[in-house]
Amino acid sequence: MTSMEAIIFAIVSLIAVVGALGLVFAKNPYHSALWMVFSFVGLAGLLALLEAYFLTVLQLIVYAGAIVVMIAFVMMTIDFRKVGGLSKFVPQWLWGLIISFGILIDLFILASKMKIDVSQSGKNLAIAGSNTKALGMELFTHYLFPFELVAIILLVALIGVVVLTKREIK
Amino acid sequence: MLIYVLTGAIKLLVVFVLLLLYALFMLWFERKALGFIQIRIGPKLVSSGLEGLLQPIADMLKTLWKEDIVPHRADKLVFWLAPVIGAMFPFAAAMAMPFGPPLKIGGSYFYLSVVHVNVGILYILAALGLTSYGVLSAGIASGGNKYSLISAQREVAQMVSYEVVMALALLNPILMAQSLDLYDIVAMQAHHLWFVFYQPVAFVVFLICMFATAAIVPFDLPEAEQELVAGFNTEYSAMKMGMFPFGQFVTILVMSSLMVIFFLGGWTGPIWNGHPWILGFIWYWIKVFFFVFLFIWSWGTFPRYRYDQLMNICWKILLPISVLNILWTGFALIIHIPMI
Amino acid sequence: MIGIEETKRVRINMGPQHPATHGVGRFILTLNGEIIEDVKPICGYLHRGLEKLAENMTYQQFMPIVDRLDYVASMNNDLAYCLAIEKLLGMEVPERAEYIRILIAELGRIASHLIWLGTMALDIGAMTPYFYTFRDRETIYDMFEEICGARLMYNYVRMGGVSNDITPKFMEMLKHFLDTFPKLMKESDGLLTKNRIWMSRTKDVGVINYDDAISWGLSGPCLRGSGVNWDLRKNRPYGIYPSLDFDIPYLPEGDVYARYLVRLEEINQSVRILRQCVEKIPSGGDYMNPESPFVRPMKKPKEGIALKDFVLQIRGVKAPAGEVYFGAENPKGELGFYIVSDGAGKPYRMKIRTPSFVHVFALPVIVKGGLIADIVSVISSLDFVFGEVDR
Amino acid sequence: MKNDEIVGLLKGEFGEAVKASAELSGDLTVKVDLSKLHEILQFLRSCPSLEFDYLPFMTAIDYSVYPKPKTKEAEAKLKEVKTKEEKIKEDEEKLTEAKEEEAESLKEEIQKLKEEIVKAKEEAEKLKEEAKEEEREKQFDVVYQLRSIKHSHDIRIKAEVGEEDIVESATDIWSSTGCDECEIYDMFGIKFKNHPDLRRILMPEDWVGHPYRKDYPLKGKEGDDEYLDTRLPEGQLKKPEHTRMP
Repeated sequence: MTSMEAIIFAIVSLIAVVGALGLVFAKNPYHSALWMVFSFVGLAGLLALLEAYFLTVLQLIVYAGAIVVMIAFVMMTIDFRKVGGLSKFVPQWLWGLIISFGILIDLFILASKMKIDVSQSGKNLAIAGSNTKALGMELFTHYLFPFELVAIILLVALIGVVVLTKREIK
Repeated sequence: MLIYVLTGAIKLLVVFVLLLLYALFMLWFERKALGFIQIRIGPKLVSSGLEGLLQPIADMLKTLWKEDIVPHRADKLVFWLAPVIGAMFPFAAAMAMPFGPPLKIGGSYFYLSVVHVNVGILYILAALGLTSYGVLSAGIASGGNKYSLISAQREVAQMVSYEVVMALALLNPILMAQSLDLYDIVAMQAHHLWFVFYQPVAFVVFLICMFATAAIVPFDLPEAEQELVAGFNTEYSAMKMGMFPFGQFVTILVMSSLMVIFFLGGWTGPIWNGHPWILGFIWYWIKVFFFVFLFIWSWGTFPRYRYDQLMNICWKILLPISVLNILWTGFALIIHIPMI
Repeated sequence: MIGIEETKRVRINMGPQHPATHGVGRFILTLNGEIIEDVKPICGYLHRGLEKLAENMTYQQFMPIVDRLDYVASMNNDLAYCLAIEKLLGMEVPERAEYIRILIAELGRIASHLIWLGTMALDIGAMTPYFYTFRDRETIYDMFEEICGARLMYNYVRMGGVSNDITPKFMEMLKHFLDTFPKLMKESDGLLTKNRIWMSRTKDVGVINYDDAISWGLSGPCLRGSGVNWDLRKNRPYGIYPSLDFDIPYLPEGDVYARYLVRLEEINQSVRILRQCVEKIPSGGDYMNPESPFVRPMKKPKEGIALKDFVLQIRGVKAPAGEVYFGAENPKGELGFYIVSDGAGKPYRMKIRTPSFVHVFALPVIVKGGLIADIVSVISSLDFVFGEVDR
Repeated sequence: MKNDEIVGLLKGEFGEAVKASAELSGDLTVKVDLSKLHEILQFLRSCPSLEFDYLPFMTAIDYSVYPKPKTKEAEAKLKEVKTKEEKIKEDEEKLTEAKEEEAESLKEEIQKLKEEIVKAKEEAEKLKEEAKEEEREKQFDVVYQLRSIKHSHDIRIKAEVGEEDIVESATDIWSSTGCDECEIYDMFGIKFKNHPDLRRILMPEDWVGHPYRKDYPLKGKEGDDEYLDTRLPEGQLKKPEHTRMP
């Protein structure tokens, strides 16, 4: 890891962490969504550092470009004041705290036990110039069954949502 | 390493200035072309010798000096951020857009784009997809203006829907070229026919998506003046409002160049294919500007679609067609239908 | 939590400053998503109390104010008012004046329909036809300027004739216009009529059926767009219309597209009427009934005339006591004047029946269930002018 | 259908409620009783041989200052009688002081005047009876202009309405009366029953008075300035001069 990469890593990870913190602490739901996009851009940066460009761009297109937009879209159809007045989310803070602490400790243990060699990043994937092809090969040969399974589950969920929300317009 | 950073910075600066100049030029060109279509003259008083070419500069100065009004109920930060986002991401997309054929210096190539990544097209799509945050934020931050809110809703639905179809349409040339690199795709077409002849359906689908993504008539629903006053622009004034069209013009340029690269052979021409280099450059820009003009042409010709019709076109017509088209392309590639 | 049943209706205040309400109209829309559930028209922003004004003015003093009713078809307003007064007083109009009146009325109809076509195209998003129609409208206004000097508020038609004779130059311009206009009209026609987007925006949008159209009191092209074959020029003929050969277009669909086609065909029929008038118009003769009580005795200054003129100015022409209703077929629909006279020089009560006023209040029933974009096309297809709505 | 046939049909159906009918410059006008107005309108709409399906307009007329020439004449005659009676009194006063020659001529004059007074009184009473036709019980007329698109004939229905009366709305017969009734309510203050949305449409909602009534002031009224003073923000134009004539 060169010094240049270290600096970039610091910036990018800062973006991701600040974005995540902003997402949690912002009071306005739409601000939260924007912080989320910010955080996702940071995550995409991390992926880019690993030279996984395909995943980088996918992160931007799918998460930042589509999913958060859909969240914001839902936000427009509901009343902000009503959401602010909701008290039902508040009693669950204890569980949230416990689970996130557990995950944090877990991650620390993982990081200390497994020595991740960052200097080797991207090298094993970037075999034939573009790792897109390698990724595709892996998905459609080795992991074909789970891949198709996930696709079917998503399709079922999609149809379910359509059926549940469809109303006849009088 | 340093040289990469330095060339990158210089390229960034040059492209940024070029895009600004292009946007100013478009302001003039749009009005002149529309004027020509609508039997009127268009701007002519500023720099009368140059057919009012300096009008956009005067307009920009005027816009800078206008009072900047922020509504009392507006979400100040997001309200300020929205035009920046709306103008920034198209510029970001243009960073990966080739400004001409690659220059061969010695053994290596010098690429005329700021970044050259092997997933260039995906990068451009991602940046264009993030552009919708500009309109979305403008709509939400406008202090409860319902016109802005409806406009933002329309923009989001339109962008999300049409991006899917656009990506599906672009998948066909990608499958044929087996690369996500813009330069590879052009190189592929240099040896074969242009992809428009192999993929006429994808070409038409992309053409429609092009108008929808740039939100130009007949798909300019987010800022439908007659229905939503000015949509997301309603509460904006001065330079903040001026930044949205800047973003839109750059989007138009990026979409046109994508169109040319993916379906019309980029800098290859019917004759003198890329030799000498400058000819390829000229071919490329002629094609790009034809499509830029096409945007304005359609603006002067078509009425506007309705919101539900727009969605119907996307999900009920274009999506099935493009999925079937992809199936056909994959099938044809597997059984090796020979390329000419 | 937020249930599906609790979806809120959005209320939008459209106007009075809105590009698509054609003036200072204001509509309060109740939306469910983008679907319109209710429209409440609110008017009165341009209310000038014309009917009250008329009660305090002599008949000829009110004449210029009539121009301000439907300010894009002032000639037709003048004609309708003069015909109502002539019906009240039982006056005769010389033949040449009758032809001149038909000429300018039909030109006014074309001009009004042209401005409607341009604004409707603009409302649906097509910018270009607006400029094409304004070019043609400009030539018509040039002609009006040639005959009376004014371009918007003419006050040209007078009780008993017209204010001055038409010039040979006007006839030349008219003939040139009749030669070129149908060809120029094809430009906008070609841009819109068969355009798929245009058709999808206008077909099956804003439908009002035969019975509803009659019950809601629509008139003019809107009524004929619902399949009612009713035109006051044919059914309650006035002027020299009975001697002219023209058709009344009507279509049964009742949607925006039908109204659009009816108006386009009306333009063609007007051109047809104009051609006949140009052929038939007598070359000489009075343009004003010399025995009209409204004529000021100006030509031979002799004793007593100054007094007569003064009396005419102050007291007006004493109309016989009684009441009269006259409705004329204006570009926008039936413009009627209901005048109650008590035998003085001023009307005791004047009710102005304007087509736009009725159309505005028929809007909710036409547009209900449509989308936001539909209300724009329906408003432009109903073609109201707020000078007429608020009076 | 001919005009007299329509009137005959109406009179046959409603009898006394149809008060009068006349043809004014070619338009058939029928005056009906207010209590039967809605029924008559319904009959006009539904009767298959009449079928008045189209309503060009409806309006109201304020008849409070409509000139009554015969009443005026009668009043003038009575005034004449009064002046003559006064003159007789004067003459009689003179008579007590006058000389014989003058007295005779005065007596003759008194006799003459008395005869004239008797004559004038008779005439005045005659005129008064005639003028009763002009007298109206109620202030307003509601006017419905009807038209049949199918049979192509017109009719005008009028009914007298007082300020206190509530007219039954015709919106269930012709939808287009909705806006006209609103306008009448706005401009004349006549109220309508069963109207779906009766509101002021041309004047502001908080407007006082009904402008098309004949007693409505033409040039602003007292209190306009106070109204504006309370409505305008402070520091603005306190007494707008244009609202009232000096």
